[in-house]
Amino acid sequence: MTALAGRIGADQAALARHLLLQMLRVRRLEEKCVELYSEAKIRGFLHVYIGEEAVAAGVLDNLQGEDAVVATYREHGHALLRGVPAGAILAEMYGHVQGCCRGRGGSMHLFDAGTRFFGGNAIVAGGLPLAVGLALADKMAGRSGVTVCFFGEGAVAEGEFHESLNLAALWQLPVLFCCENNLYAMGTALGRSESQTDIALKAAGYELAAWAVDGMDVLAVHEAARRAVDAVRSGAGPHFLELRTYRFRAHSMFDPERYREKAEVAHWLERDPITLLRSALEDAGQLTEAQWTELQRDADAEVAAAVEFAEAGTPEPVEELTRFVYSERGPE
Amino acid sequence: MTALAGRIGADQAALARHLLLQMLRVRRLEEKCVELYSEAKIRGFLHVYIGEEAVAAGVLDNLQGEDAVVATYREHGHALLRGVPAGAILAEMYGHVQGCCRGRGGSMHLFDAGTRFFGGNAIVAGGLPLAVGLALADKMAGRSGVTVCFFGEGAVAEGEFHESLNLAALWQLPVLFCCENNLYAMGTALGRSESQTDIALKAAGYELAAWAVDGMDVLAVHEAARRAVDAVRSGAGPHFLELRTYRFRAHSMFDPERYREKAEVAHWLERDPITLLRSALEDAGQLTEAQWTELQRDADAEVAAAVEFAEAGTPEPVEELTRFVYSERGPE
Amino acid sequence: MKTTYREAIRAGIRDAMERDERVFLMGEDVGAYGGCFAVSLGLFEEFGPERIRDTPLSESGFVGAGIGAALGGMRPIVEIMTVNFSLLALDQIVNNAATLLHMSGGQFNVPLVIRMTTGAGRQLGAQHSHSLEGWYAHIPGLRILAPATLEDARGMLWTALQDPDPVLIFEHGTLYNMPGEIDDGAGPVDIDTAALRRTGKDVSLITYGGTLPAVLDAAEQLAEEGIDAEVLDLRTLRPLDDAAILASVGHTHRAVVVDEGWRSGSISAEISARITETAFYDLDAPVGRVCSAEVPLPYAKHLELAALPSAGRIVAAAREVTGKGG
Amino acid sequence: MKTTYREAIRAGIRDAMERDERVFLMGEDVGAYGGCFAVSLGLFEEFGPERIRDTPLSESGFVGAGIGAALGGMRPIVEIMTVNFSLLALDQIVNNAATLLHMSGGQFNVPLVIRMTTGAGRQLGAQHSHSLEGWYAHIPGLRILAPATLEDARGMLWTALQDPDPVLIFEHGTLYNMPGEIDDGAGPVDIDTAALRRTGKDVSLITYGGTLPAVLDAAEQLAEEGIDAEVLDLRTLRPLDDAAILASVGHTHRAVVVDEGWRSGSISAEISARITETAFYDLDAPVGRVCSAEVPLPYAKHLELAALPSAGRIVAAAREVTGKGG
Ligand SMILES: Cc1ncc(C[n+]2csc(CCOP(=O)(O)OP(=O)(O)O)c2C)c(N)n1
Ligand SMILES: Cc1ncc(C[n+]2csc(CCOP(=O)(O)OP(=O)(O)O)c2C)c(N)n1
Ligand SMILES: [Mg+2]
Ligand SMILES: [Mg+2]
Repeated sequence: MTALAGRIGADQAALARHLLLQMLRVRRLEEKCVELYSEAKIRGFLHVYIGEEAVAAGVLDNLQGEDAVVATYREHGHALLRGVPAGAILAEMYGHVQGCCRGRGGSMHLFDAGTRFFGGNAIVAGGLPLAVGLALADKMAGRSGVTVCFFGEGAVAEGEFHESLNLAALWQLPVLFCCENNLYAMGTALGRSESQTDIALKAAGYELAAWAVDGMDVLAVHEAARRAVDAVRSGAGPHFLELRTYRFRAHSMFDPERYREKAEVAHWLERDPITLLRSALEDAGQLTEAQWTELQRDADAEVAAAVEFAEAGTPEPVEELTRFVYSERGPE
Repeated sequence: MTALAGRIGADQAALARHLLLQMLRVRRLEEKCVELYSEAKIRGFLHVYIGEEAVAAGVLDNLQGEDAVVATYREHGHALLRGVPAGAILAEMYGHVQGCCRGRGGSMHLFDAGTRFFGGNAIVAGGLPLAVGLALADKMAGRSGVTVCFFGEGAVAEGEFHESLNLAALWQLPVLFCCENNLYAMGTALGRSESQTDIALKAAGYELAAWAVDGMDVLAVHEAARRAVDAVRSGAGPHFLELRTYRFRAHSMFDPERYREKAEVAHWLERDPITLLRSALEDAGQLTEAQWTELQRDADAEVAAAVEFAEAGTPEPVEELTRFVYSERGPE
Repeated sequence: MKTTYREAIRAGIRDAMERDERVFLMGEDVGAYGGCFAVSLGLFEEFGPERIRDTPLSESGFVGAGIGAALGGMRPIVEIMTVNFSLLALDQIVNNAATLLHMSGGQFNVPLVIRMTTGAGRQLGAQHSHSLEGWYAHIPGLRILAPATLEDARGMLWTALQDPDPVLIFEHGTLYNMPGEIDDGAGPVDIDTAALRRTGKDVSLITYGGTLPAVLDAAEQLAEEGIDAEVLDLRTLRPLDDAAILASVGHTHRAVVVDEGWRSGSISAEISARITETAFYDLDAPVGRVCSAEVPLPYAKHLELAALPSAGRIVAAAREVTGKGG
Repeated sequence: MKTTYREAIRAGIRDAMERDERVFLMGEDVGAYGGCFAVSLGLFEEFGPERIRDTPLSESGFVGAGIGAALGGMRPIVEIMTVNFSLLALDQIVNNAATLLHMSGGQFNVPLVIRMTTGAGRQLGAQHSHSLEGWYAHIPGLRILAPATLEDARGMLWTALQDPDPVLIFEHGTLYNMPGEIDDGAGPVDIDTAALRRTGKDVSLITYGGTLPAVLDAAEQLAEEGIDAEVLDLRTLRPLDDAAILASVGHTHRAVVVDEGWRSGSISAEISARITETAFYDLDAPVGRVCSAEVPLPYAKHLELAALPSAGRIVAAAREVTGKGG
């Protein structure tokens, strides 16, 4: 029995099952993406989130509509859990006009104004300054929104990480930095890219509250994120979460994974956040076989419908190529 | 009697007088620069080092010929104490071909291959990556040189600071970072630009040895730098010194100094590194009136000769404008 | 009313701050110091540190924050001290500000204005003397402005702030002290068209920003020689006002383009290419160009002057394309 | 011997590493990962982690470190994964690499080679599809190379490493898989001249790098229509080989310049302007340009294809300047 199981009381069971479903939705969608990539339905670069689902699920569940999210090129799961329909996400990767960005963004550039989902940024660390600015706007306008910014531990070495944390802390902005520490930036292990491998400690050096959390334990992530989001919203300044996780798949569809041992991957697979939570719920008597089947069915059904939606999509007329370089002005 | 005086034993007196002279040489040169600027002999941007002399004097005295120095636009003193002749420095600011860069660099861009003085960089923090690379070259070539990199505390907020410290620490490079913390970046006080105002602490976060030193006490600087340079040279990896100092003059010749109180300047003037050391030496009975007069005479004479040299200089023929864009290749 | 280019910009900023509370100014030393070139002098006292916001030295960070703030509904004016330092923020400008609208399929526009000083002529050496506005004009998604007059210095900002997309305004460092008269009620100006600063029939001198004074000088000298030059101030470098360029060249049949960028790949090349593409058979001579010498700008005054476009070189180029004078 | 563009570059790197122990390769994932586009695959095992040096994600830092290492006597090859990320290192490239020699009055040259992938065509979207080599060619102090053939992919590197000044090599992402035969003894090639890839008398098609294949295709199609096109591969974008350009246009009297940059301010503009300036009276038609549409590159395949130069568009442009065919 895992440490998790012990913590799942009856009052937490509903939340836990909800989070289990969220993770499953992401997992199934990502598995489908990989399949569709092999079928050449999806092109370009594709980075999946399999193994890391507890992070997005645990964090995003704490947000409200007024909040904003900034993510990276590994953001399908974040988009989905923020509320972007799976169909719009897949259609985007098909390059169809029904996609959430009309097919102009693709896998790495999902955006959605309705849910304040600000991408989908394919420049490592490029999203951090944006998040700082979004938070600045909230603060200056006197709104209580929280901006959550996801990025990998590889981004920590970039200058923009440094400049952004400093600005956020200096100006006490309502932003929550979520570092998805999956130990590798493409093929570069953390210890080969950071002189200081304790990311939370590093972040704390900017004088903001920073905690490291087990990113495979969705309840732990949820709890930490809840506290952090509440604190940020209440004006306590920026917070930082280092979420210790692992990607089970290759960096992208082009990665032969020469840089890590199979044994290491196997070790982490034992900490699959979905399996962990499922077993814990079962051990705690809070997940029946029927419930589990239903969760799976829901997730599968959603993905199947999304594929159908994407398949039925259409390309944007090529005459529209030069739209959206500048804003279109309506009739005055 | 100052804390300094107590530390000046007979064995240290010669060193102390030597450092006093070094500081005086810089002070006199800088005062002359200001004068020449008012006379419009020097143009462009001019940043003087008056008040901060103990830093360059204390650090550079520990270097050897094989070592390398990288500085900023406030670098006349560093160039001088590294061994660039005062005449070549002034001629450079006159825009004369006898200048150390043939008049192409000016005040902000002094360079000298002979003394491995690598500038003179007018992009804040732009010199740090260069210093890292120079140190990398030494390390890869198996040489024992140390690269010393000077920069202001304003540079600490820049991404290049972050990237450079990480690289240096990660690769254990023989570089000594010297942060000249004079509390202001132009008009921006440290506390208004850094969420973490303890610079040495911040640097230590990169897992390198970092100490804060009284930058007005040239003996303290000298001692800290000696230890740091020795450690770096012996292979102990990068070191970092935060040198707490103050600039007595405006940021540049265009700065009306709206951002700081006269009282604050007055307070720091009491800690003039030259006065401090002179009094200490006198109190310790190690500096006679005659000796002091001689030091001043030497410094004045050097500056006077430099002015003469610069005045006698000549502009480079305008036909040579496009030289040095690419290297000139000798006959094969 | 008497004013200077610097004061005109300041007045433009003040107007914008008063008109729209979403507007704020952010950059290094815009506040307590009074602006590195004193453009924002006094505004800190007037509007306070929230809206005249000093930033740490972190160009990429605060430009990116400006983009984010624009996305978040503000109308930021971000000042980068000089174009030279903007290179540190280029990723944010090119990869975010210029692309977000397109990548998001039209969902997220970035109503941001970035102001910066550009140009040489003050003996600041190779790292402080770039003229890169023409280079920036290569990037789709950006609008590039270069005010050369007091009216434009004052009036372009508000129009730029109304633009839903990112606008970069380049202020030439040698213009700040330019004095002159401006109408008391001078206000917003259009930013879509080029402006004829002088009409003429023999040759079109096409320029913008910091080189306009030298071009007007040259036109005077040419007039004395009997060459009647028309002077077109582009004002906006992206998008270019093709119609105005072609209209001028259409009646002069000869053109010299003047800009302070390095010649190879300068905006003058683009203008020359466009004129040739569309008006080839109208041209009586190849389009001339007067640009900066292709060197990192040297400190020494005589070398710097020799590197930059001057009235003398413009006159010579005009003589050459007209085949007259000398 | 059979090879590919990718393998040819790798062979060039290996040659250089073996010939000169001051040479090393540094960049993100060049080592343990095998290179993001597998260019350096196997070299880590062969030369070890010191000389095939993985860096953290910090483009400005490690490019600057490359400059410093070059100043310190090494001969670094710095790989930036793609040109898109080079924007983060632009300050180091423009303000240090390109200027140190000049600012120091000739004392400090920077013998650095920077390699990066450029270009679109792989549905990578707006942040991963720039073609900025023509833009970089604006900067004095840099030399810009764009190998389009296996021989150049293999041979340019060593010559670049012999250059005392900074050289940027742009490898087009769509070329890596290009197969072909290369001479077993293929070695260093000159980097001073453009190369005629096909001779012809009716029109000069001028291009480089990633668009060379489309241009050669177009030339074939044109031949079928009776238009005899000459194809000039520029190879080096700075400095341009003016003599070769003018020689070609001098006998064809018509030219189309093709490059993948956005049209406004592209290197095609510079080439067009130069041709017009020097060969105006030799030209039988205005110089044509085929460039990318002025949009951040979209992900969707059909839109991306529509944005890029293609054999079809090149053929159309050639027909137009020759007034033939169609
Ligand atoms: C500035 C920049 N440099 C390089 C890349 C290429 N790249 C894409 S993802 C990646 C690794 C990033 O690792 P990390 O931040 O840990 O995120 P993860 O992929 O592990 O989620 C790299 C090097 C990029 N996109 N942006
Ligand atoms: C990247 C960059 N941004 C802005 C400037 C303009 N500038 C020149 S000096 C300076 C202040 C730097 O302060 P600090 O690093 O503390 O050095 P100090 O002048 O105090 O010695 C600024 C903002 C610059 N030169 N480079
Ligand atoms: Mg990672
Ligand atoms: Mg300072």
